[in-house]
Amino acid sequence: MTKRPDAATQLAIYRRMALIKANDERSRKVIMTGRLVMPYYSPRGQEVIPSAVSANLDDSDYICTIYRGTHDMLAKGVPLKDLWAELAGRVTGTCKGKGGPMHITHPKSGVMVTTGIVGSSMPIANGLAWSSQLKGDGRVTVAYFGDGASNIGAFHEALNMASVWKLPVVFVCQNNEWGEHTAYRKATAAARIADRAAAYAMPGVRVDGNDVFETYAAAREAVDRARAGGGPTLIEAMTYRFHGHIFGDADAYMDPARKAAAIAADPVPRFRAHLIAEGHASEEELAAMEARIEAEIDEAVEHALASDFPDVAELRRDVFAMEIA
Amino acid sequence: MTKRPDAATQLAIYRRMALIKANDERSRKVIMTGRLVMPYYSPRGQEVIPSAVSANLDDSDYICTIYRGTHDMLAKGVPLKDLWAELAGRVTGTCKGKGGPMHITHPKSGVMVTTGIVGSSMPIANGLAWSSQLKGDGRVTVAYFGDGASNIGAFHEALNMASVWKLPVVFVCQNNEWGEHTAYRKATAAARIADRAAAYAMPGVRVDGNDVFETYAAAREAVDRARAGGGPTLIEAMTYRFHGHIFGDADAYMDPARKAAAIAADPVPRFRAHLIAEGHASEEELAAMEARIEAEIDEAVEHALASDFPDVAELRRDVFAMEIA
Amino acid sequence: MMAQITILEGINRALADAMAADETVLCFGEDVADPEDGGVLGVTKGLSSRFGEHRVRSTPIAEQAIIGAAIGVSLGGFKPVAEIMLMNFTTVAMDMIVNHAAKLRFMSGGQTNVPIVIRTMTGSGFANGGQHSDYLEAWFAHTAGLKVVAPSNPADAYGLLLSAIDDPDPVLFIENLPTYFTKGEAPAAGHRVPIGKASVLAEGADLTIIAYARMVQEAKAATEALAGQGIGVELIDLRSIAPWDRETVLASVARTGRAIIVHEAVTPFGVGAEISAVINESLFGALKAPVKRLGAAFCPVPFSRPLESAFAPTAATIEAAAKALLA
Amino acid sequence: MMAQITILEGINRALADAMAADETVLCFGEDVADPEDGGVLGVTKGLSSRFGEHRVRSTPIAEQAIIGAAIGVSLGGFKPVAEIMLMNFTTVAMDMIVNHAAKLRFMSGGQTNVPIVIRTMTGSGFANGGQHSDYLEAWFAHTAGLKVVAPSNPADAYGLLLSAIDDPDPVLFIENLPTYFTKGEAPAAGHRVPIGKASVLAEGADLTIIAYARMVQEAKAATEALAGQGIGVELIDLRSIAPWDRETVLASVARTGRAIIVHEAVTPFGVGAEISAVINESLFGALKAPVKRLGAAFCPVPFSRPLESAFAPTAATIEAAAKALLA
Ligand SMILES: Cc1ncc(C[n+]2csc(CCOP(=O)(O)OP(=O)(O)O)c2C)c(N)n1
Ligand SMILES: Cc1ncc(C[n+]2csc(CCOP(=O)(O)OP(=O)(O)O)c2C)c(N)n1
Ligand SMILES: [Mg+2]
Ligand SMILES: [Mg+2]
Repeated sequence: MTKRPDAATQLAIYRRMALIKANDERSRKVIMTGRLVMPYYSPRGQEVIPSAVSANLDDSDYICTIYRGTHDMLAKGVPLKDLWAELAGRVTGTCKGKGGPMHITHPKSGVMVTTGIVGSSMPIANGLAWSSQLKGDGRVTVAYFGDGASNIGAFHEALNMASVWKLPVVFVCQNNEWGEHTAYRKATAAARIADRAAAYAMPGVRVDGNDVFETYAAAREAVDRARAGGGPTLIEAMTYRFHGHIFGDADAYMDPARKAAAIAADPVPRFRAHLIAEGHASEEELAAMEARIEAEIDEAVEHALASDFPDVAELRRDVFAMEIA
Repeated sequence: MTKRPDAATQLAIYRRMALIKANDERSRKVIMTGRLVMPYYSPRGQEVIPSAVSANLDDSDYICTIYRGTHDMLAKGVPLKDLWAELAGRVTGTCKGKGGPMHITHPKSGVMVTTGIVGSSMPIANGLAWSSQLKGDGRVTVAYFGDGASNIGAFHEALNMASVWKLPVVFVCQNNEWGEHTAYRKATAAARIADRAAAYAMPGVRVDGNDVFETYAAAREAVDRARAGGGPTLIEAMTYRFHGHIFGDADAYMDPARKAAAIAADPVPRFRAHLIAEGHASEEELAAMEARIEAEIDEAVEHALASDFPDVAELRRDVFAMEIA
Repeated sequence: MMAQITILEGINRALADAMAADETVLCFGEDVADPEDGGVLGVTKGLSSRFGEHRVRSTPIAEQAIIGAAIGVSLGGFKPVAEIMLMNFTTVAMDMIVNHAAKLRFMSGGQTNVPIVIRTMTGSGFANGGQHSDYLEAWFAHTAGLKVVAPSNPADAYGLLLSAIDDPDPVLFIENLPTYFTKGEAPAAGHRVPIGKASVLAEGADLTIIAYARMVQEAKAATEALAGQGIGVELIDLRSIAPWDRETVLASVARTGRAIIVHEAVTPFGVGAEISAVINESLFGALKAPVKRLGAAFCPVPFSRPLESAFAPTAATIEAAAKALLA
Repeated sequence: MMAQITILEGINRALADAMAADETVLCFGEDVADPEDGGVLGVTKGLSSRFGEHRVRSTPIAEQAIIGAAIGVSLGGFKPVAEIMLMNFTTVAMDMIVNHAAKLRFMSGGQTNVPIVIRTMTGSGFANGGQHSDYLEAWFAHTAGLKVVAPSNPADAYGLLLSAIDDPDPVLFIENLPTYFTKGEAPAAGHRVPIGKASVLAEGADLTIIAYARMVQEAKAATEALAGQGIGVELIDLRSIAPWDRETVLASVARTGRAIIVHEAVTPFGVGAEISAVINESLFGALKAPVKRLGAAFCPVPFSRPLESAFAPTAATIEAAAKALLA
């Protein structure tokens, strides 16, 4: 059950985590220095979850994610250049610059919807999963969402329908203890969101979302179940948001001690140390990997900033299939 | 805990049940004979639930109910004449004829909202309960709704908020096994709706909603808890809908054997027999009570049909406080 | 005489023909499958028996989940026809319809599209009161990325529904409860009515009346009554509300110089306002009388019969408005 | 010079003054209390510390529950001001707003009423993209039983919010994100701006410009530019959208003979259509040019800067439209 993934898989997970962390640091720097203007919802601290989940998915599997979703996207394989160009609003971006950070779409890597509306990833994920069920294509759809989203109606409707229809979908709640400025406990009656799965006769599990192996194992089981026609699973992955809700948020409402503790337990260096300790990689190998990541990000940022903006004629395109006259 | 109510209370409950049953039979007759045209959602078979619940409430307590709600209204004390005049669309009706059967409002008896939108009784009930919490007036609000409504988003949002805020509200789900033409089991992932209460850290109980004592006891406990500041409760009261969803529905989708069994176990004559067997009332006394009810209904129907229709100027009134010019 | 069918049958046939022709077409919503009687009014009767409950699926009462599933399954390559039983229930699914279905093509830069049809029904006249009878088409027409159609007869219902299913973008298909059993000519199998094309039901030189959905019947009766009084009405059944057929409307009003727009939605901020604004912009100085809008009284739909009868335009109020315009 | 405050401060003061004056006034929504920083932008900062968290309450993310609670608590005798953080999130609460808040007075035959205020914020210009920036006021204006206001300066924000709280019916109060920190004269304590009354910001003989919310600032700049070219603009800040001030608008357009309506919502089926239709109906034959509507491009709000800049009307496009009308 809690069988650990092999070394190659562990390294692949770490690569994702390192990429997400580096990309987050770069994002904040690029905004801070004024090179880019965008609303940015840092996923720092939540690297493990999509990295471990995605290790159980392939390109053809689908995800639906949310505004706080660059970690989910990168873990699923959205190319850095296309992503950065979109963040920069350039025509070379995933969405020609028209969607922006909250609406990254990249079907090639299975990122089908990114939504800015709390809760809305889930009902759409059901439909994608239904399409797989109809086609028998064996795909699995993952819906990512936050703890705050577990209190909105769409969560309830989606989980009930997924269970009644036995859809191949995995609901992954990234419980980072905050919904904007409101603490999880102040907004959510349930002690554990995972317990809500019982209301839908669905397996539900809470894992330490900063623990690669726990998260991987839960995802493995859920993905296998979905692929085998066993229906949906709710995974609540406990984590912590290292920064404020949105870039620029002074985060005075966050208990500094709790935050410091979370940062001290940063899962990225922790897992890095584990890989070295277990002999899965050497310090030098990981440093080289990280350097390559930095170089890729460099390249992506430069590519993005050197790209053209879309033409204003784009306002008339993609509203409908036919361009508006 | 399952202490039985005293004889007077039992009789008062029976009076409500008999009234609801007689009123339902009359309603269908009046529509069948073409004396009235209205959408009619029969509550036949569900008499016990609001009768036993209301025995724990007084006039100042609030309820929010739904289109299938004449039983809830009558049990709470809406006067027959005002109700019938509304059903007939007359100016003497509770709502001057402007609301109709799906929107009966009668603040004097605590019927604050009747909604035609599945699930919408619950969020509004929270607000009424919040007003009591703020005023400390000791009132309790009951939100009635169906099994089908337990799958819609408003249910989830309302129950979570009620629990987080410890509102004095009781959610009473009348599980009649049908949501329109769709069977409970086909639409609802949970085996028991009462189990969903756990998702909100709220007490939840399933009772035989055709059993006066079980229903009364559960309502007693929930109402006491709410009045004492202990927060909300979810009660799932199992019952069965004797007729189709709406008057005129051929109900071919309902299993005839299941329906026949439910009708054979009709809770109204059953409780009547119990009252006589226990010596709480004689056959003659109950027959006299029922005759009085029939006479009251006669009077109400005649009053309604003899009343005037509202003036078309009413289209401009009550849209806003100030009449539209 | 051609065979006659009802609007309800026209819709049912379109769904059946579309599902038979294309196995990616799906149909789902509350009670739509045959174990649930093929819908509370039988609009989808027979479909699940013929095509299977995997393609014709009854759902929980959960409109957000219904439209979400429609969007997702369309992203997965299907062409779903989702039913929202009554138009007032779109209010619980507006996020899915407006923030997602309408916008995903644009927000994805054209990478994805949402070829869904949302069938929904409404209309006053059945004593259903304030929460079951609203015409809300103006909301959706005001949303970039959505198309909106509202047929008034069986052949158009059939042909527009097929076009809506063909369409690569989300289409809201509005049905009218009181006229489900209205008869008309049966369409030929596969007949398409293009979205965005109005139909001219009567020609006349004095006045143009623009209507859609049930109001077409009222306008037809008014047109006939006016003809008896020597007043020639050009009657346009708009059929599509977004996009709407400016060419046909403007050409007609350019000839007649007078226009009345009739709908069952409340007048203020309704579809009539847009059409009136465009007519006035396009035919400035060429009109013989102010453009007239006739919509419902500005109030929730009332229950009481005399109030409900006075709520929406009727042949009589249309006739009176026409005469006032010509006076 | 009078003291200057921001629009954000105007709103905060109105809430504080209303709560101080009347203990039945409540304020709630996501993050509104001080432990949550008094809102993500601090609009409600200080209120819970002063009035208590029982009256100023942060809520779960559950807009249906928020508006439901507002309706219910108002039926119980309170005057709640509920916040829906962004206007696009009203889409998940439309049932509560439209089927319930707007209709309960009518459907109850006047027995109950719903004196709630729904504060919500929106606006393009902050790179928030397709789901966070829509102006949807036309939907609500098209709903009988709702009032809709959209102030453009601190004093009006203060005065309209107080009037909205006083009002016995539901009022949607629309705030604009990009102008929260726009300054203007501080209002006197208790200052009320009547709902339904426009304000004339400039007088001029050649042309009337009607705008609201942020578009007033763009229109002001255009008015000044045009004045420099000898063109006299009568600039009307509508302030209230439903009901809107026909008297002021019609009197002005009757004088100038020309009108431009400017809003940030997409043009088709927008508020401009209603105003254009009414002007054309009321001033038929008296206009010197067709009424012009200037709204956003008919697409979702785009993210990319040059696209977002080209999305909504600007001083430049207003100025150009004015000159075209006068040409
Ligand atoms: C329907 C809706 N309501 C409110 C918001 C504003 N909002 C954006 S993010 C957010 C917090 C969500 O918290 P959570 O679900 O825990 O996700 P996290 O941001 O922590 O990843 C809120 C309230 C929204 N986007 N959509
Ligand atoms: C939001 C919404 N969706 C659909 C409907 C149509 N509808 C009316 S009653 C009903 C069934 C409700 O079932 P349940 O909640 O079990 O209540 P019951 O009628 O059995 O009392 C449905 C689907 C509605 N009124 N509102
Ligand atoms: Mg969170
Ligand atoms: Mg039921």
